[in-house]
Amino acid sequence: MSLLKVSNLAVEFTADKKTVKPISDISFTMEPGEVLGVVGETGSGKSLTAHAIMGLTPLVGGKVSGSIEFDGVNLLTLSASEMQKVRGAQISFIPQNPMTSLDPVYRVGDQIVEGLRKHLKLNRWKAKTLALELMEQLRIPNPKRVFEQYPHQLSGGLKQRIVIAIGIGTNPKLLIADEPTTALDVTVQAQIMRLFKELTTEKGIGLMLITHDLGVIAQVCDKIAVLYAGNLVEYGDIREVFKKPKHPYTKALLDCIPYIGMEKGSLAAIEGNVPTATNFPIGCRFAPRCGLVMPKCTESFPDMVELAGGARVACYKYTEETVAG
Amino acid sequence: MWVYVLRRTLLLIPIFFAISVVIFSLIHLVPGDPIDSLLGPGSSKGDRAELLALYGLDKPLPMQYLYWLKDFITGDMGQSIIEKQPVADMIFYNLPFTMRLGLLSLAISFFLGIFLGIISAAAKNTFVDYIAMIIALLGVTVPAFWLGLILILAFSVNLGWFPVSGSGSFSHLVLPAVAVGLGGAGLVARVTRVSMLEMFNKDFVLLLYAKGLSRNVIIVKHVFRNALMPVITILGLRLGWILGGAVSIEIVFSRPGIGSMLLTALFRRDYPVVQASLIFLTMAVIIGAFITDIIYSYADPRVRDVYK
Amino acid sequence: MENYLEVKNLSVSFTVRGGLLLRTIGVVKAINNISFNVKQGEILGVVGESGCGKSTLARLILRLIDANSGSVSVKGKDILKFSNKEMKHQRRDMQMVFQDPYSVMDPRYTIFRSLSEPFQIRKIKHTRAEREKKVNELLAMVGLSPEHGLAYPHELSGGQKQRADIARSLALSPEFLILDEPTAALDVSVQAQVINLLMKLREELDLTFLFISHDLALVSYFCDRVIVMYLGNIVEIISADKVGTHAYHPYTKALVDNIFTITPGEEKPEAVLEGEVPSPFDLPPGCVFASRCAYVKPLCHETAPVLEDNDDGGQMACHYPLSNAKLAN
Amino acid sequence: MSKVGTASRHKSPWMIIVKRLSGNKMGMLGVLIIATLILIAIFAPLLEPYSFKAQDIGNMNQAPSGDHLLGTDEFGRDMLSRILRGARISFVVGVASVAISVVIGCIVGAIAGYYGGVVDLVLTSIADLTWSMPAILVALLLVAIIGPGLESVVLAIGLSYWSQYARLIRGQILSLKGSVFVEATRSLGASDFVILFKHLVPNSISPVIVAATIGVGNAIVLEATLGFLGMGAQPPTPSWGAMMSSGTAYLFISPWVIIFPGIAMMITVLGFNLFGDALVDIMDVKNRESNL
Repeated sequence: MSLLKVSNLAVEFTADKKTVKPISDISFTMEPGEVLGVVGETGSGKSLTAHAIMGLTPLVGGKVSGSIEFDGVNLLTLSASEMQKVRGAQISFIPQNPMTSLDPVYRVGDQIVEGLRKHLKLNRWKAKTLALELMEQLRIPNPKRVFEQYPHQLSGGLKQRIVIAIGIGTNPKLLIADEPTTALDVTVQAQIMRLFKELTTEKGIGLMLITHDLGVIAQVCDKIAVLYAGNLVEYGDIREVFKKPKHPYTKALLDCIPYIGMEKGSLAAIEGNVPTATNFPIGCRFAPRCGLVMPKCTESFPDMVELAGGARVACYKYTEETVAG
Repeated sequence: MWVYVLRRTLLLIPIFFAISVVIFSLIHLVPGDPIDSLLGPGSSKGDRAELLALYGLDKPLPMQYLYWLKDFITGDMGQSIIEKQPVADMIFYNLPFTMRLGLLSLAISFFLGIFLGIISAAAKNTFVDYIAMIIALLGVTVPAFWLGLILILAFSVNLGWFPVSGSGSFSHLVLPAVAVGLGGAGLVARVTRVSMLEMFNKDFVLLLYAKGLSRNVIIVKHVFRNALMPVITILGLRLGWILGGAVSIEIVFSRPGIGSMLLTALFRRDYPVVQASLIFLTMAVIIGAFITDIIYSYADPRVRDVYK
Repeated sequence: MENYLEVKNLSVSFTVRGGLLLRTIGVVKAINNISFNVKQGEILGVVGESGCGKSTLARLILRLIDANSGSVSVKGKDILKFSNKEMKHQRRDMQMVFQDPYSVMDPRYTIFRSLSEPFQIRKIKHTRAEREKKVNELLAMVGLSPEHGLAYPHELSGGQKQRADIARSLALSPEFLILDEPTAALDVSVQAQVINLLMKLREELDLTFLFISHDLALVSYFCDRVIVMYLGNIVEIISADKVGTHAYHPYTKALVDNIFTITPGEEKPEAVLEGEVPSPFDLPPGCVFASRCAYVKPLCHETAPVLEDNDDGGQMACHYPLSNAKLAN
Repeated sequence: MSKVGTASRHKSPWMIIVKRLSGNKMGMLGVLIIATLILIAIFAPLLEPYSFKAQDIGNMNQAPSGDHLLGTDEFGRDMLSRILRGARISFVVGVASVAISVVIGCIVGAIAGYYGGVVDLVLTSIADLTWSMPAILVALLLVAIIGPGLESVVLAIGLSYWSQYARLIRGQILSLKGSVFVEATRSLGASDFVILFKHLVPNSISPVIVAATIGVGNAIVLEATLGFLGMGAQPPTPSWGAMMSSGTAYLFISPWVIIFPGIAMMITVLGFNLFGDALVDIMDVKNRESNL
């Protein structure tokens, strides 16, 4: 059984009698212990996808449709209190900005303990011992001291480790991390990513890593899902996708990234701007910026097709090939 | 922390001097003097000079201030020109009444305000929210004296639950304190609501939900606890505004107190009384603000660190 | 090649005050005795992590902040000694493109009005038609249409705003631009657009650039030479094409090794830096990087290395620079 | 490049405010109340069923009836006429005193915020001290100094409330001073004057507008309180506060003399508060102190 099976996930918001659908038709699966990278630019809906799986979208008034099967249970059918038992226990979440994700008025140790007590039903002492163990595992120097400190007294890297401790302390089956290292410096980013990889492999936790940084994905993930303007455009094995990207967007995106030793003048750009949810174009949403656009791309949205080798892509270029072949 | 408290306490001394200088000079700007009202018609220039010398009003202003200050510090606040009794006695007779009224009003402001603020923030954009906010808005828009009069009409005249005026027992204190406290409650409720709603949008609240905590725990243990900081700040800053209503309320309920004493003295141009009661009221407000500031810097770990 | 800009022994420190009586809590040496040159027509990169002083450096050169000591010479003249009037004149030639396109324009002004402002400040008299022509030329130069001029900042995307900011910086036909992380807030696809635009503009307008960024890969692609900064000090100045292979300073090498490349599964040399950037207050004597350096030796904790020439035409500040042989492993 | 649309579709910040206001029910209710008040203030003489000062000894302390919709006072004067006429005084006192506060506050706040250092420390200390003092005490003392009368009430209220605006403007300017667009303008060689008055002040004004709107309501309440304490406009001027003051003596005989002016004032102040609160959302004002 898959760990997570997301089918036709869509979220819509209604404001002033206008409805916008920032994400729609998102389907993918994750196996236990797998590391899936979800990549996309601003407005691609990658964070919203994570929030929807965590059941956090209703907080901001979003209506979720489709199905999110976790461990065989459709999370969308759970009641609010049932969902509370899943959140933080079986699925944990690392939010975008570690600098501001801890409650400023409580000691960081108590914030780890809070989740442990709630889900593992531990007493204060056992929870504290476990929290200190976790901090040790996360290579937090002098855990006893840090336990007593407040968030503003810690550096960004340390805060992020505390947030990770909160996330993995309850031994979840799935960890969703939303841009976990974007706010950190490169050298600290490398430390944190290495920790991430070690811990999830060690404990067999499935990791969904959401980022705009293709470099991070290339180094850490097994599978990749590429989002553009609220749609999943390509999904596949990490090496396959990076070696031979199928979707014109994925290909163009990879060409936009400078690397050390790149030849001058060879940096390609994708002209135009990422559309926002209020003005998504009709048909394939990448069509206005695509170099290979065909007439029907601007008429209707291409279905996701599965190619040989398990890669999936939503592009008319491939529907024709598969039909022909 | 204690060093900080001590430093802040010492800072009250220059504030006291600044305030006393300002009040002293302002009062001497008031035209007309009480001597005229003491002197009957047909009195001579000599009588006047004698009286002026008696109250020390013939000396240059800075000298008068220094004399006054010396006396004030030793507990002698001078003689009331009209009442002919020591100002200190008048102050210490009236002060407890104002203190009781002030403290009970503040308690009402704080607890009622916080209660209204929390329920309206928790039930944002529902019927409960609207009702709570209308109560809060009325508290801020209605002047205390009018509310006092309406409360008398409703609860004393029609229902006969509370006495109309006077100051003897606790039941005398209820209506005045409600009249003053409702304004403060409105203020506190509005600040609590806004600051809680602001907290709901903070990143850390998202993580709390993601941890699987229940909404009630998040609201009370985290969102409210954080929202309390700005509430305390505003409360300290607006203490004077909340207690300002007490002056007119003492008149409405014919209660003794510094406010009504000040007002009577102001009409009769009784300088020493006006001066002393203004200084007492202002210092009370400043000390109150000082206490809230200490509470604030203790309650917020971030501020606590700055003053370590 | 001639030097356009020469920075010599530039230093600035900030006093952090706090408490009631504004007592001094500590002193941060934000820029510590820095010297370098920018050659006419070159793109010089400045790279470093947050808090290394790269943005402060930009503001010092433009005199948005006053330096404590040192000199900044433009074409041989020390602009730090300029009077306000001379400096106002000098600013025509030196402009800056800012990091955050979201707040670089006054939100109450249309783009057109923001782009007219440089002319107004210079008291350049234009007729309405001339002004319009001038602004539209600027817009066209950065790939925007006259239509965008009528918009308010909140109506444009991040990339469009950044183009508008570039147009603003070009209004007075400067010779030299400081680019302070101009793409840090943008998506990669838009970043590439802006980088390509800047390359085109440099060709067309014969500009000299000082490019500040935290992204070593981007800097090494875009620039001719790169200055690597750490905690207010220059640790290395290196030719951009040698960054990946011939770094002398261990910090430069660590930065290179810590970049996540887009080649999956590529084995990295084990060079993850442990520890974090130390607090900038009261730095220890010796090398600023010593506390995190994998090659640290006792001398490093005692005396601070000075910036010296190396065999590859660059400069480094290290007692034990990495040999090329070592890097090859 | 994507299309940005035609010229007519570009909305200046002001146009956005007007559009958003029209969609805000509570805000529109506030606007309606304020507009009605202004109309009443202008046309009071035409609307009054009786002359506001005509005494009618035969009809003293009459309860509300068909003849006198809101009853009569202790001199038999028609309450409705007096309340309508009182709107004029309240409105003028409110607006004029807020104008004084705003001018003083903005000058002090802008100087403190822009120049900083010792100037800032001194000005802020004075403003904080004034702000923490009960406005009613300050106003009472000032009226005692200047002497009674409507003008001195306006001046006294204006001088009691300036510190709030000074604090607001100072805070805004401090936070904007370091913003990127100010730095960008400075790097073009703009003078302090241009930066302060073309960029900083116009961008700081939103919270001041909110505070001033609500401030008019506060000033009306303060005027009434002064009037009630006998330190406001002097009889026979039909100020709402003075009306209630003279009504207290007859509280148990003719409560309507107290109730109706109070309700009129409550609705007025509510109008300014609703409008001000709506402006907080509409103008996206972040400063918490602006609508207190």
